[in-house]
Amino acid sequence: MTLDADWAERWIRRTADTVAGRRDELTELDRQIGDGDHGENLVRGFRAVVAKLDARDGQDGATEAAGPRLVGDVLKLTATTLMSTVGGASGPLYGTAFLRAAKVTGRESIDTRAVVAMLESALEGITVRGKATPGEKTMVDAWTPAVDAAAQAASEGGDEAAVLRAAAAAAAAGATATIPLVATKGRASYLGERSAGHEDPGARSTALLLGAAVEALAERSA
Amino acid sequence: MTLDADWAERWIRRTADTVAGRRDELTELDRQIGDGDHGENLVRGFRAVVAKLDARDGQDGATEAAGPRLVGDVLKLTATTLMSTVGGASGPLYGTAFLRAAKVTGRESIDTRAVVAMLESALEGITVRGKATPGEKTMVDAWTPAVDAAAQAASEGGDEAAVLRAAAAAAAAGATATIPLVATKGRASYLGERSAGHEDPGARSTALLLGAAVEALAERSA
Amino acid sequence: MKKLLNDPANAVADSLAGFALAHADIIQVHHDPAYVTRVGGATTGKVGLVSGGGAGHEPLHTGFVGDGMLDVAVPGAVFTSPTPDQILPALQAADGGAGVLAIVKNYTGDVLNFDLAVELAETEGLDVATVLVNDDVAVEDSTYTAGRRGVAGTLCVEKIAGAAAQQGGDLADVTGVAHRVVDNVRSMGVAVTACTVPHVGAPSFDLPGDQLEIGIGIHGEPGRRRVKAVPADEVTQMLLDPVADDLELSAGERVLLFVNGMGGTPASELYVVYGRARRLLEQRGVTVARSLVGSYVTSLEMQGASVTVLRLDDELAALWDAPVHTAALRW
Amino acid sequence: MKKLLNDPANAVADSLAGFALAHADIIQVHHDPAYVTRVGGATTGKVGLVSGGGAGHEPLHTGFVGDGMLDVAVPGAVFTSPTPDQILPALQAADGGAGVLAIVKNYTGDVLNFDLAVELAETEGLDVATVLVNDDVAVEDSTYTAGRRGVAGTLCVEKIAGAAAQQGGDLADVTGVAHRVVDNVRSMGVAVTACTVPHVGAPSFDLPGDQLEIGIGIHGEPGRRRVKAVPADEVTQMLLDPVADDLELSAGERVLLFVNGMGGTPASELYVVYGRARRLLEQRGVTVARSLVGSYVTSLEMQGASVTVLRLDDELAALWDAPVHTAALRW
Ligand SMILES: Nc1ncnc2c1ncn2[C@@H]1O[C@H](COP(=O)(O)OP(=O)(O)O)[C@@H](O)[C@H]1O
Ligand SMILES: Nc1ncnc2c1ncn2[C@@H]1O[C@H](COP(=O)(O)OP(=O)(O)O)[C@@H](O)[C@H]1O
Ligand SMILES: [Mg+2]
Ligand SMILES: [Mg+2]
Ligand SMILES: [Mg+2]
Ligand SMILES: [Mg+2]
Repeated sequence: MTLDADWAERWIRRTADTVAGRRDELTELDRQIGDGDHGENLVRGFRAVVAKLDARDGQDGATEAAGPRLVGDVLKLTATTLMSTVGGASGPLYGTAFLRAAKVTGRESIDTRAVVAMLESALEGITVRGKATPGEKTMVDAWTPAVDAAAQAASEGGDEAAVLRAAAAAAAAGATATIPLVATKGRASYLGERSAGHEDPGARSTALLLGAAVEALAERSA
Repeated sequence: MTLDADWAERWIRRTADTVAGRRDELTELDRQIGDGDHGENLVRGFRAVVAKLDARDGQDGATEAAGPRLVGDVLKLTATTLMSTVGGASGPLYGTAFLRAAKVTGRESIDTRAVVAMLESALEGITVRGKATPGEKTMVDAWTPAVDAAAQAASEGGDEAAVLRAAAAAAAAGATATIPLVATKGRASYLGERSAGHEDPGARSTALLLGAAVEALAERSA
Repeated sequence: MKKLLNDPANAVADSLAGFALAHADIIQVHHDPAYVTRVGGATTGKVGLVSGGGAGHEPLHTGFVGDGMLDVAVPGAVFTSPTPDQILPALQAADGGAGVLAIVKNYTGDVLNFDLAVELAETEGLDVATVLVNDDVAVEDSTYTAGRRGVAGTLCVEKIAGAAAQQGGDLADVTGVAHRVVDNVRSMGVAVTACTVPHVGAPSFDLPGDQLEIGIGIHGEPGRRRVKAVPADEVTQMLLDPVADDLELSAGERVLLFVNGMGGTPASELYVVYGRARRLLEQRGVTVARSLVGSYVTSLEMQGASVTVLRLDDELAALWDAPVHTAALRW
Repeated sequence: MKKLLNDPANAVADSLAGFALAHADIIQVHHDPAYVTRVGGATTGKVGLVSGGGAGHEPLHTGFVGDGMLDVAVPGAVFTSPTPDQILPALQAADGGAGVLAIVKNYTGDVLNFDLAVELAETEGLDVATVLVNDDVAVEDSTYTAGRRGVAGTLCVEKIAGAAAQQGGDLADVTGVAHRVVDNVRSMGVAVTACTVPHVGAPSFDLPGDQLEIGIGIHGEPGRRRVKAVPADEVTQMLLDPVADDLELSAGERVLLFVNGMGGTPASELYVVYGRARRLLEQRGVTVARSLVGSYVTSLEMQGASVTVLRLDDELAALWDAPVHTAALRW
């Protein structure tokens, strides 16, 4: 159960599958308090990442001798591809999150401490770009508890799996907890009070993303 | 039971009331096979005629000595007002019908023969303008049997009331008989076969118009 | 029915009042009876151009009054032709001493009311010619109908005859050019949704959610047939083929391609239709030398489009290119 | 969902392809990444103007590329801002050596993507200024929101800054004028019906048959509040008053009044709104010195309208009047 580049790749591919499967749900959330494109945006973006991974894997096969693959390489490819294909608010936000995450994971495999650092950096990237603080009904409300829970699990001696599971569970809870909030950032903020009573689409997709990271642990590479 | 100018005026006022009351029905027929304005067109037109009659009656009161009023005067006023306020196909058609009818009724009161001549002239005016023949699913399919029935009733010695009643009944039957027809004149003709199964709005309004002529007989002037 | 209107009975008058204020540099609105003239009125020595018809097709005709196009437009009630007592003063207002051309869409109502008005105008010594526009190929057999309807091709007649008049053609010239446009222009339309006439309050026809109405006119009247909704490329072919066939277009010819929105269609969709129609014409070896894409001849808020093709020669192309300065068409 | 589209995933590409063919005399479309430039590209020595944003607002922005307005427009997916790797080459394509002004509507997505692209462009030595358009007064308190949205007022910024650039202003001048327009333009809109994003297939919000949505943006997002449908005069007042109040218009001032259709609104209704808005301004003693009425900044087929008021001074009025030659705006 090593968190290596293969895991990272499985994570991203799983995320692509998940957002494709949950596209309509994300769309519907965004339709309620946004403009209804969040599902389509992420499907388009992660499909493009998978295409790039496929192309790169093909190349890799041809150039096996190229040396060890780094976790950070997978995340960087994800970052730049999301940035250039998603658009909207979530493109630069997820793009920056993965870019920052890539910076602290330029290794063959990552340990619990690096997992926590990765999540922290991702959140930092999102807040640097989007300037949202917790409670504004954005993806930050899923990432923040995820980072806290991961740090807590790591400090309690949990392994990589435990840390990721804690993060994913906290992100899911954080997403649900956005329901009563009144948005003050992003498109949903235009609704004022009427944004309350709906889950934030970006918080939900964050929960899906971190859930996929856990699932990718169990899976074996093909 | 004389068919004098007062009767003619009651006829036109009753028609105005009837088309106002049946507006939605005429509109719906025209919506099915036309453009949905027949009810509104006639309401607008006859309302304008009533306004002119009101204005004239006011004047009449002031100039009682002006001499006897002619049936044809009422019909001519109706003709020119419909022509200038209805628009669409039915405006010039009803306008011309009343104009021709006015030409043969320039008298203080009209007898059965004059009633038949009035209806014949009206039909003639409609066919001269619109060039429709019977069976083309137009108002001609109500006017034609009305004229025939009126002539028949007159030849059988019927009085004015009998002649008008025969005309109105035949017009109503003629209107119903347009239902299975395929239109080849007017807007409904664009529908081709799809025009079958719907009553022609102009035929229906013709039946209402002649029905009002009968009702005006019974009524006393105010 | 929800619309940005006040009393439906005043819909046309309210709209004309706003139109008058917004375009006071180009047009003047005459009320009671209602007609729209160019600012400054008739041009002495120029053939006057008048068109009209039911309201609800805006910008047709009122939006086409101005230099290089119409002198006067006469709007009736919504989808109802104007009356002779509106049309007569409109014809008079257009007369600059060189006669007047009346451009009439071929509907029984329009024809009858214009005929009456033209008769009256002639009695008063006006020289009036009439051209009937009947470009709609959806109405196939005129033996069994009131004849082909006038639809979006009307814009082409008004623009080109307008240019001919502006350039000093006499009444016979201008009428001849107008007839030549009529002879060479064909259209066909599709409705994606019906429209609702304000005073009716219900959609003009019932179109189930998965159906398209092919061969519609511009008065919210139903079309010739219904088809299950298909992609734009297929719909466009259903419109373009009958138009091109009826025109008997052959390889090497040059045309104007006009894709018209019915009032509620996003511009983005019109360009999808345009792209496909153009490829279909090119497949026939026909060159699209001029283009127009936009909602110009509409049916209130109806969603849908029509495809119009005008066969061009050098003269018609030059007249199309001539300057025009109206509220809705300007170059 | 019925639309005149093919595969919804290709809606923007198909539409751009048709747009390219229809307006080959004015614009060129670059595919992969998608952006639209003026024929002939950047003008040496002229400040380049770039704008962009989600598609579905046509003719904004692509229809405003041409002489006197934008040099380059960058359309994203429907209602989704373009990505930095589209915006970067767009900025580069607009550069004629005098720097580039990016006109960005204030939405988180647009701001973030443009910011990224501008950072990259600056790294490559390009001189880029940005102006954020935020004219929508429906978003009242920017402490509790992402700030006011950019809506129809964007057209005013693009037209006037475009004229300033065309007349040879340097980057500071053009940016200054753009900021001045932003400071003096306000808008507010109403939806009569929602719109349907092609890849979503369901209306962007649920609006019961007798309700209006007041204070909508242009992305099919719901507005601030719902009201029972009322006559156009009342609706117009609900839009005009907040706009005029926010601008603190006082008697004697001159303004541009722009009534914009949301895509599916008949022109006739826009003029009803225009007429009322104008009377309301005149009641405040404000002179409507310039007018624009039409569907220019749209939300697909949404029915509804917005009212935009721009406070004018002599310079802004003259820049508004300066010639413009684009697919959608021309004088
Ligand atoms: N300033 C911000 N900071 C963090 N997250 C944000 C911010 N603005 C928006 N988001 C997130 O982005 C999500 C919407 O993404 P998406 O729908 O793809 O983009 P857009 O809002 O441009 O349509 C929101 O649900 C929210 O979680
Ligand atoms: N050529 C014609 N001859 C006789 N009647 C006609 C003719 N064309 C139309 N009509 C009649 O006119 C009626 C429609 O009138 P109306 O709806 O008021 O005008 P429009 O068809 O212009 O909307 C039809 O129902 C038909 O009876
Ligand atoms: Mg969104
Ligand atoms: Mg009718
Ligand atoms: Mg009619
Ligand atoms: Mg979006």
